Amino acid sequence: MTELNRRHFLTGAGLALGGAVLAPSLAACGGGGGGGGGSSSGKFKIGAVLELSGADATGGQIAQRGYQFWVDTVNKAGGIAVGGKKYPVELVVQDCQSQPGNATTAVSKLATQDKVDAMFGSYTSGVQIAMNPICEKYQIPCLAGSAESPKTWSTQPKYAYGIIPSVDTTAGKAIELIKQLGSPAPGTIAAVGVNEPFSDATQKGFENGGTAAGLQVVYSTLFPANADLTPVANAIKAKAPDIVAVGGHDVLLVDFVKALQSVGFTPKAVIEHYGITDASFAKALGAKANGVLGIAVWLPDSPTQDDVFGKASEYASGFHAKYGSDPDYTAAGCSAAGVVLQKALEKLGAAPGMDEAQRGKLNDTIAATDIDCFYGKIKFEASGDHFHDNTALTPILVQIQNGEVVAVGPQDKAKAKMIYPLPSLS
Amino acid sequence: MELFASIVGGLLIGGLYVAISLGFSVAFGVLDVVDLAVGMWVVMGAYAAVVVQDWLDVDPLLLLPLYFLFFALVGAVLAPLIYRVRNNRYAMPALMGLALTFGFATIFRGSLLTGFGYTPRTVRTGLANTSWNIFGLVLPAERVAGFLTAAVLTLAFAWFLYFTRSGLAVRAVAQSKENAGLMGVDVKRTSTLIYALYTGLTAMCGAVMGAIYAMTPELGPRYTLFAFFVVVLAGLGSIWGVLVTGLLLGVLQSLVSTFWSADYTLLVVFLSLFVVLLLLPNGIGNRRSVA
Amino acid sequence: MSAPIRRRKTSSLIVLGIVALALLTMPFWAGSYNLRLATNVLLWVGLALSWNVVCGYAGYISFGHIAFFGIGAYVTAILMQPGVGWNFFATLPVGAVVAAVIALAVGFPTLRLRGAYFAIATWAMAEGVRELATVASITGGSGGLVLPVKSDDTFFYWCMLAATAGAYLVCFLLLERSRFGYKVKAVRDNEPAARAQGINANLVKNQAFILSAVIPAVLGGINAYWITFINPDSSLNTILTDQLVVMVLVGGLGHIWGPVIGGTVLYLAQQQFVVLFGDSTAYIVLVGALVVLVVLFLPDGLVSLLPGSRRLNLIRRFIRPRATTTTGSS
Amino acid sequence: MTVLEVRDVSGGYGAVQILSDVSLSAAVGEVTCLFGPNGCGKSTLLKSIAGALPLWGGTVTLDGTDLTGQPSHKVLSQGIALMPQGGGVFPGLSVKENLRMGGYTIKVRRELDARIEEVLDEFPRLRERLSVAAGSLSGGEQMLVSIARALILQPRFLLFDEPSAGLSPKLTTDVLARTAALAERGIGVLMIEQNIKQALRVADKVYVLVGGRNRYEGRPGDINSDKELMHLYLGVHKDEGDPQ
Amino acid sequence: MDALAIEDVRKSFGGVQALQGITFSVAPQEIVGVIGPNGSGKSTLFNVLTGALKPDSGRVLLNGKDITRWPAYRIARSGLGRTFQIPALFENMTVLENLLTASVEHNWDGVHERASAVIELLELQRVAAEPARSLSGGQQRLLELGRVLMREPDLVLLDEVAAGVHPNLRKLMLDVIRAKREAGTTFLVIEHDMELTGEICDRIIVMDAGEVVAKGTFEEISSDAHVMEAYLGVSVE
Repeated sequence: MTELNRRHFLTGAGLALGGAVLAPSLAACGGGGGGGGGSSSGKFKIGAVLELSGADATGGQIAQRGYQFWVDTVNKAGGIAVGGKKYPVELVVQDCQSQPGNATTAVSKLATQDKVDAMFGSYTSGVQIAMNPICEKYQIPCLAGSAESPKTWSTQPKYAYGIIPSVDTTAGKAIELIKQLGSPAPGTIAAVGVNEPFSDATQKGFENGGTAAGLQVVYSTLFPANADLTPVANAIKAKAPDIVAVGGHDVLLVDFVKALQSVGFTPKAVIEHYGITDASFAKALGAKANGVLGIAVWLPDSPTQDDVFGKASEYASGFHAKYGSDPDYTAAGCSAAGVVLQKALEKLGAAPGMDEAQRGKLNDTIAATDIDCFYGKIKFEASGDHFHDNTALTPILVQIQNGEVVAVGPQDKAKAKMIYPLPSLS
Repeated sequence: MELFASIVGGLLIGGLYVAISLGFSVAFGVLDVVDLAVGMWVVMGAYAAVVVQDWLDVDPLLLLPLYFLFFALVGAVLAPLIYRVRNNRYAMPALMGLALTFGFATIFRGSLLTGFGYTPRTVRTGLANTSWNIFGLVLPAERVAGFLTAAVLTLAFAWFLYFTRSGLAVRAVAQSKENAGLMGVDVKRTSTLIYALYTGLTAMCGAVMGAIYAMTPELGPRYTLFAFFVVVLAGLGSIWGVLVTGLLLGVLQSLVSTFWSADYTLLVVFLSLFVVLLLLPNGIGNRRSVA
Repeated sequence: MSAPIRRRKTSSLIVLGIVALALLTMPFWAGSYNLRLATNVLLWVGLALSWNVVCGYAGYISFGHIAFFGIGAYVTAILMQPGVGWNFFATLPVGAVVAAVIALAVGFPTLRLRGAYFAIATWAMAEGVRELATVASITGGSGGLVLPVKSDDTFFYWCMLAATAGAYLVCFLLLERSRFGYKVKAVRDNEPAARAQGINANLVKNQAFILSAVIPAVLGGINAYWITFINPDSSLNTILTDQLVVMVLVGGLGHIWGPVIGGTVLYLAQQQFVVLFGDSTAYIVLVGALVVLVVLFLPDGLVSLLPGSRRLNLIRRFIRPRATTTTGSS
Repeated sequence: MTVLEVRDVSGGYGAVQILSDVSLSAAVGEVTCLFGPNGCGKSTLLKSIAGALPLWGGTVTLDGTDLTGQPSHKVLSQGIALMPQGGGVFPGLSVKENLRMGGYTIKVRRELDARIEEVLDEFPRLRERLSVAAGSLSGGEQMLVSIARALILQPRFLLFDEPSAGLSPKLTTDVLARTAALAERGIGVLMIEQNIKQALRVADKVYVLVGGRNRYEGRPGDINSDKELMHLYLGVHKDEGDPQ
Repeated sequence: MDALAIEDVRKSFGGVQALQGITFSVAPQEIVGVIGPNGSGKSTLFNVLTGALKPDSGRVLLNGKDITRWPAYRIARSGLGRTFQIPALFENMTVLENLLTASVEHNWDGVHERASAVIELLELQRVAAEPARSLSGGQQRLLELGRVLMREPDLVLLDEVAAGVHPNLRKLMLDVIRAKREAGTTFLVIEHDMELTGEICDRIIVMDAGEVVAKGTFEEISSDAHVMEAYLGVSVE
């Protein structure tokens, strides 16, 4: 019925507005998008809106792998067990081209055309923020395995949940850890970051964390993505802080270390967020990467486990076998989102093809989540600025040591002693 | 000292802006079409170096002439199309020429994104870890190499324009296609030649640029804007203007990010454009304006 | 003048009637997803329409048009923040006025000059506005702003329909049915001659630019409220201007139907491309190729394929180019 | 004797036809003048012969060699040079560079320099101004540059589009005397001239175009007797019709 | 009061004196011809009068009003119409639209009727719906004249309006000009065509090298040796 409507619309619009030239091609295309018919096919349909193209495609694809890996793992085990029967899971992914505007339309399509039972969230916070009200409108619970910006949760979305603690909490705690572990203790910090939502929040987190830890913030700035980093490095050099904290992604982190090196300045510690755990970071910098600090909320050698993936290390090796690379904490967070959903469905005992009322109950069940999984503890805040965000996880301070990512703090999770101060970069 | 370092750093980058804008300016004069793909040629040059670095165990900067040849060839294939559109009797040929190069730019951007994705890439050269300390002034080797490359290319290009037979033809065509044709210049071939030179030159600069800045296909428009900025401020067709404005752009950028915030760089650059357009509507060294 | 023209008029009236009927009844049969698609089509048609005013009619290329869209979005978002709490409809005219003032500030110095200056200045304006939105606190910086949620697709459909239809009507009446249209086109075609007819060319160009700036501001305001979240990347991305350019060129520059057809076809086609190519960016290549093909073979855009156009002449002219050198270099 | 033959040529700009079946012939060693009211297609004809505009129909031959539809540089290599209206110097290039452009088709630098030297001997005034931008010269000097430039290639035919345009009467006489001298040296001159009275003194043969068609062909002495022609199309009033 | 008065107008480009103190006036309903060799400053003078160029010094009075340095559109609105040496049409607009456009700042009432009348008068019916760029040279000149007719200015500047126009159409043009003059319009005419000049001009002003070298009736001018030399190239022997 809906398929028919859609074809009508497209043909009608095509005829009326675009002329007869376009109609056949659109009608033909129209058939391609839908995917298998109604929703009572005995499968849980889970929608996902991701940044598969556009500026944030890299992260979107990482998140997609995390979600897909959970789906594959569950289906290999026969599906989600509800009331003694196992229902397989189907993931319906929509690309939003990294644009929040497209994401809203995509959620609408997943809700009305594909009739999904639940949703997975996007990689970036901006897209997630735009998705939240639409999920709420259709009463579809949405679990986000990334979306680390605090802004996502301060609007108190009723149907959205975040698996990863928002970055303002993790970044601050990491600075505190450096203060505790460093000897002699650092006294000053420079916090810089790219002016884009995630890195902005990271930079603020570093800055506030520094203040909270009793450090003096001697330099604080944001700069545009792809800016010339040398002037920033020069300015930092002039202030000579003990800690340089950088919010950014991917290559920027590499370039920032290079920039510090090229101006001939080596602080006692360099901490960067998101990306140094990726193998490419150590590879790109070689020996210079040694001693660079980072933050993770999960590592493949974390001592956590569950009955879906087994131990964290088993999850990691399975993931590696499938995709040829190690999972980072975002990919794992997305898989964990699947686990949370699975547990809630099992607990609720609802079969696929849920109506609004059932989805409402599912939402309540998710809100009450309190589990330990391969990712660690998951429990969502019920009020405040981190509403529905999982703040139960403690961040891990990691460091590159001889090309490997090693946990150096907090003490109960540390696998090695922190290299401090940093060996000279030049 | 900080001021001095900032200015020197700016000049080093400005050299590259000059080299890019110079080819762009001359190609514009000859073809009468603003090439909106200029930034994409920069980015493509950088990606060519990235490909080389992935495939071969050779320092990507050693193969600069190769990029020149390759992109000059691509340019030579495209130039006749631009020429044809520009000199057809469309309702608005200048506009259509612009649209055509916009189409090229879009194709390039799409191809790079499809081939390499959105992840920024950096050209890694053997110079990356070297810098020289001269009286306390730290000069990163990459930037110095970039500046020297730009300076050599600029000089070579200027030599071509002012001391060769073809260069003379190029300047004549830029002044009057009809009269140059009457002198026996094959205007179409000259257009192709200059476009090919310009694309090759720009791509080479791009490869160097890629060693200094991280590149993504999305950056094409940014470099187009910079080249455009330099050429317009210089005054369309003024080569000396390009020299001055290109270096100025580099210095301005560097000063703002050192003494204010890197976040305001672009804002300041763009505001200064307005001020100049208000005060010197025809650019810093110029005579003619073009539709 | 006579029969064929009248027939063309009648048939286009019939088409217009069908389109109007389809648009007005849509919320009652289309379903919420299709309604969202239609709302987006309307948005893009409206934006393309506005760009067509400055480029197609006035002959100046604006590479910064998306700035006005973003300005409208930000004005609405800022005024609707908790603590400010304006009524949505009250914010739209404010956005329009701000856009108009900025258009005047940019247009006044640059519209005296020829096109390249204007093109670069508008582009610079767009980048400047984006930078400003990224660093200012009132705009929420790069993190953007969240608007109050109103999840009523039909409401936004009507808003967008009203805005785009209104814009279409205003453009049609001003540019095709009034003295103003003649002035704008005269200035585009030959400025000295236009002045000799007593036309104040600078004024006319600024008026056209302001008109074309006000439309996206209103659309931006509606869109911001609809999407509930805006940031510099989504509302001020200069890549979005590119889409407008492509839509107008493909549809037909300087033709009142051009942006309507271009906007509709390209938006829907792009949606289909995304479906067809999944997570590939190959569709960008296709869009580029489309532009190149249109410029080479269909310079007057898709409108020239409509019955009764001068398409054949154009194709013939292309196949047999007569002038190989530029003439009239004066 | 070498003859430039134009047969039934039609042509124009864009969609606008300007020339309809125009024919003429010009010989080396003679000055052939082309008269006609403004807009009658004289310049279009010269540009069409020189290959700067495409021909729509007809043929152009030089000594039987078909030049129809050849691009400018091919026509030039056959020994036909066009001096466009106003001289067509490149204002931004120096005088030296302008002369070099005149010999653009000479690929050997030494040969070109030798030719330039030869021409400079003939126009000594230009020698002092070699490095000056041509645009800063006076109108008369620009015309000299233009003529000198046209001679670099030692053409067999020179097509002049209004050499006297914008020149003072004295300079006009001077320039026209030069063209006559060129013809005496064995170069064929095909010239458009508004300055009919003066042109008639140096002309060996006269064509009149009206509305893009041949209207008159003959010797200069005969044209004076055609009062209607002089009066109506050439704007020479009957009262001052007698040249002698 | 003069329809047009020019008082010591000077204009130079770079170092070149294009107008070296031009002074003359045109009475209402007069047709005055301006002749002179190419480059004598006629077109510069026209551009100064119409506001396309600003004079360095001197005054221009239109119907007694000082219009010196006014922008072109304002001068046009206060009653000056012109044609261009190279026809300056709105080339992507149709012939009809070109005519309508001429009236946008003048008198919009009944504009379509008046445009139809002008089209008929100038025999442009066949091309009325064609874009102006597809017209022949002669038709383009007619259309320029047509625009002037649509605006009904007090003073019309014609720049070689008959060049390239078929003799029959030229006769039509002259008739139109004469009729307009009878109706009260004043004309200033740049012309190479001596016949046309002689036939319709009441007075002739001869320019050479940026100066007025002679003024008078056609007969007076034709017998002036200086003019003969400057314009017709007859040397004085």
